[in-house]
Amino acid sequence: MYSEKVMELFKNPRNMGEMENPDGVGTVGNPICGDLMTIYIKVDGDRLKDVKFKTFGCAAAIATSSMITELAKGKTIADALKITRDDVAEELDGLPPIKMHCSNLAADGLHAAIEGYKRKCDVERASYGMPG
Amino acid sequence: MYSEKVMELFKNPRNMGEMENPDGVGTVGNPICGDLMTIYIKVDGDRLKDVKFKTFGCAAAIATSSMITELAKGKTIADALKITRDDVAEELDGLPPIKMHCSNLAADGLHAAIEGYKRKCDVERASYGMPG
Amino acid sequence: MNLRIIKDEKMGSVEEKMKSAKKRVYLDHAATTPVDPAVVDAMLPYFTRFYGNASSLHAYGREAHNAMDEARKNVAELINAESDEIIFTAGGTESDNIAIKGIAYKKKKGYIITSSIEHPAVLETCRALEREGFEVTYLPVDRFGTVYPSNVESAINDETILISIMHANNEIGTIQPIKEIAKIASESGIPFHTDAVQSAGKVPIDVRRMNIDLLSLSSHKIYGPKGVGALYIRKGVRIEPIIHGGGHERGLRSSTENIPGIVGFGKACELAKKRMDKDVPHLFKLRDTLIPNTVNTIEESYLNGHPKERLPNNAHFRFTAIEGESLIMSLDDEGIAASTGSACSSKKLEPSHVLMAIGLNEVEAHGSLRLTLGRENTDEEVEYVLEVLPEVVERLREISPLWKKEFEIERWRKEMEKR
Amino acid sequence: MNLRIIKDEKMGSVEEKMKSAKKRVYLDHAATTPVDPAVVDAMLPYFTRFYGNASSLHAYGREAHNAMDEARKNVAELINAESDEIIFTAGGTESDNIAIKGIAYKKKKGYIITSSIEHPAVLETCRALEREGFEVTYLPVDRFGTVYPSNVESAINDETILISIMHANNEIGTIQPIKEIAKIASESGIPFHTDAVQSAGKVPIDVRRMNIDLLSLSSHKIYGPKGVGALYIRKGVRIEPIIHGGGHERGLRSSTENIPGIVGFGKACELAKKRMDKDVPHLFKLRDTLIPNTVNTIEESYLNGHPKERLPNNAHFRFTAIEGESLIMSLDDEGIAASTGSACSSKKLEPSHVLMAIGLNEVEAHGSLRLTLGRENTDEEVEYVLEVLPEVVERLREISPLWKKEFEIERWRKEMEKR
Ligand SMILES: Cc1ncc(COP(=O)(O)O)c(C=O)c1O
Ligand SMILES: Cc1ncc(COP(=O)(O)O)c(C=O)c1O
Repeated sequence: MYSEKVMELFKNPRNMGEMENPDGVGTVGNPICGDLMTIYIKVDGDRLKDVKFKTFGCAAAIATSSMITELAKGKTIADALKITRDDVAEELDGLPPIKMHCSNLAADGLHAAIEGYKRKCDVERASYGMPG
Repeated sequence: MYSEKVMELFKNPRNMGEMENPDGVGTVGNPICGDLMTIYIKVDGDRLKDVKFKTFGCAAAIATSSMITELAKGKTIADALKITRDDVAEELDGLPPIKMHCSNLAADGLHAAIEGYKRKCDVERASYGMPG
Repeated sequence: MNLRIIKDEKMGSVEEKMKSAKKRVYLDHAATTPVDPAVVDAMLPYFTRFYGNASSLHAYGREAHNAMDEARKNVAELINAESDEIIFTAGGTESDNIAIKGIAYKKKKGYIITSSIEHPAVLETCRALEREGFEVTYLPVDRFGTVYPSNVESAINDETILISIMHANNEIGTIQPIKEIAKIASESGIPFHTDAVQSAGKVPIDVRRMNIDLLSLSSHKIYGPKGVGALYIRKGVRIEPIIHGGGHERGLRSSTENIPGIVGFGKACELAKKRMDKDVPHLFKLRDTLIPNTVNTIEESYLNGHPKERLPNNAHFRFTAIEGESLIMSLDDEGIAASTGSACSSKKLEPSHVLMAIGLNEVEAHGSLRLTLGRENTDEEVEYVLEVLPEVVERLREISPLWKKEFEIERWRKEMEKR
Repeated sequence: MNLRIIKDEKMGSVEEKMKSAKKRVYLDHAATTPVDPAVVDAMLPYFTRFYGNASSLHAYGREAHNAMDEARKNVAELINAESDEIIFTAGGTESDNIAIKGIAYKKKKGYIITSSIEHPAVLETCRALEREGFEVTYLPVDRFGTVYPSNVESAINDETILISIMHANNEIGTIQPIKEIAKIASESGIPFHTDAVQSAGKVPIDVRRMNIDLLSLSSHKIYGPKGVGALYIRKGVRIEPIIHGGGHERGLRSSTENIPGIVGFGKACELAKKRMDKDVPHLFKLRDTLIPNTVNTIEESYLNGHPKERLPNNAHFRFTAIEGESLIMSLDDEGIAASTGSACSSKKLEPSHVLMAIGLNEVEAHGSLRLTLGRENTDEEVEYVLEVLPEVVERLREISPLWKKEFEIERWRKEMEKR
């Protein structure tokens, strides 16, 4: 079902944990649907110096979270904003079709964190059914 | 499906064949339904001196034909008329339910032959759908 | 003679044991086939080792799921379909039911065209739909059992929702011109279903080239296990399920997947495809020894079905003045397993609807014998049958009050015509 | 430790091979069971030796038919029915469909009473019937998953044609008071169907004493092969078939009979009955080690389902702040095969309808784990699970943004209540 990369990151997620004094925090997903993701960023100039996550959800949700932190870390904010859900799925050697929609939220989470950084507030976006 | 007795009489039917100058002949059944039976009798006084048969039909039809000839041979006409379909089936250690109705005609055939003897003519009785 | 001797330690009575120690020649492959040993080998690990439920997330589940994917590919390849156009079912009957009711229930009403010689899985399904308000035409066939494409064409009307014509008949073996029929269906925009249960593995099938929308297969007719089948559903064709539940097989056939059965069926399809070049000529050779030698040796014996457009393994005879069941039982006593027609109707008393449809009368229909060959039959076995069959026919004719009684037979024929 | 080590030469990738060389503990017996080796042995001769079609007249056919009769007797005996009250099907789903649609189509219209926690094979069938114009009431359950007989009684009206309540739930294992419910049905002259797929072989069933009219069984839940099931139909209860064809199984389920499967199922029933005295206490012992040790060891872990009226092999937990699938995948990585609930729904994204029906909210429902034991599980395996499970839960909670975030959880709870 899952690619080896997904399983590897699920078992050994990188950059996992809460961040102390983050510059931006984005929370996306909805635990009612089984996935909730928080992405923390630390910004240095126009670059993401650090990216961390915490995730409630399936193996795919955890792996995509881990992947986004790796993809984003060190990138400029402009470049980080260019990372799409598809990029994440691709980097993971694909996700099962059923997981593409609900569990592949990490790019959204990153974008939300960056928005939070810009607006100087936490941003929370529930994906479906819930007010933002 | 069939008892050993049915199979034995089917394979080695007794009293099989046409009879020369019979005293009575009865034909029952209907080849359209898959069974046609002719019973021949030779009468001596009030006794059935000889009984023979010819049958087109399934193994059960052949076995019941053979059985009726054995049951009837040597009996008085009055006793022979008492032989029922059930007697034949019982002597054969039973017949499959589906065969009880259509293939167990031998008693009817014997009765028809006796009627023929009494009326001095061949008697033919088609069991279903056909005029007598 | 290299006849297979089967010694039987498992069966019940002494009589059975004696019987099974005799020569046994199986000539009823249209009823069912032995499972190929390679198929059993493929299945075995899935009973006790890789026994997971294919829907489960864990390793056991994934093993099962992978095995099913592989099998689906093998089934698809036998008929040149895509894997995702195949759903697994519990057999040919269910495949036919899902295809026909599936289209009917989707369309809710309309008119179905089929033939008068379909297998009961199609015929009885159509009759059930008639009771529910659908209309059905059962097309006639000629004396060889062929459906004319022109008849299909003229039967089509605006309400036609489905055309279902079998690929090859299970009793008399006649192969239908389904490519022509499918072309007509496709040009009219009507889904075309074919029951290929008997033809698969014996006649090449290419659902693309042949324009087929729905096609039924059954595993146990091609040396796979019983209780498994498949339905090919061309991409884009929409049907309603008839079994509801957990949503397996894209919601079209719910129930925990029968992995060992599916694996076996997949293997059987793989073998069928691989062996076709070898098996089919073998069957032709045996059949073309059996047919002429029977009709030339036995007085008043005739071949039923098409002389050329017939399954390579089918020989279907008719013998004047004897009845089929007693013939089967006599052959059985000599160790030869044969049939009067379809297995499911041979215990019934009515004459075969197929034989009536090709124009035989009831008495003729009752005097029929179907011998269907398989890949494991040998020249010697056919020789043995050719030795036994004339004796058996002769013996039964001696018992019969109709043999050489032209007058009697003629009388009954007239009775039948009156009806 | 005496853990079963499975070495795998057949599977694909190196990764798979490595994995399968590890400890594997199968705790998903509610999804499916391994086939008992004695069952495989019983089946084997019917693939390659006694391969006849049970409808055939010849010796091969009679062998098959006799084997089927024997199996039917074994199935009947497991539930104290008569042989001729059993029809064979392709599995539990088909049995449920035949029972429910069979009654509905016979009656043509009317009102059906079932529960909100039935298996999809019952629920989706009822929903399909609703689309066809039948009316259905889905009775609620209490927080342990119990259907109240008094609720059944008050739901009955003059149009009620069927009451269908499962014997034991496949997710949380709660056993229903079906004897009381059946009594109510019987007193009202309404046919009572029960899905006993999960309970058979684990809880005694006596269709006579329990007043059951229709009962569904599935072979692969009791160490028999997949793709076989049975429906018990009490004498005198009339149903319509949903699969039409050659008229097999008294016209109620046409298709060439799956003899090896049926033989295997028969053997599985025989074993189930024979072993019940041994198996059930074994399951109780393992389960009653597993449940208290889990809920006592792991913080914020809870048992779902009934504390007493539950299947001997079912342990169903809920862990705050973690999601079921990731739990399954983590356990799988440690060689433990588990499930979030029913196999068929674990790939779906909606929370289990059963857990919602017992009053959990969506987040709680997502955090569930079903461990279902089997006769071959050992004390050591349970010990191993008790070792691994707390570590896995802890790891996932570390990753979770909800763990120890009462405030967060509370917020979501409120959101859910608003809906
Ligand atoms: C032409 C045809 N269709 C359908 C079937 C039914 O297949 P199954 O017995 O697998 O249900 C058969 C054989 O029985 C058949 O010969
Ligand atoms: C309670 C219940 N009913 C019905 C079924 C369906 O049985 P099958 O998978 O044999 O179709 C299952 C299992 O899947 C079940 O647990």
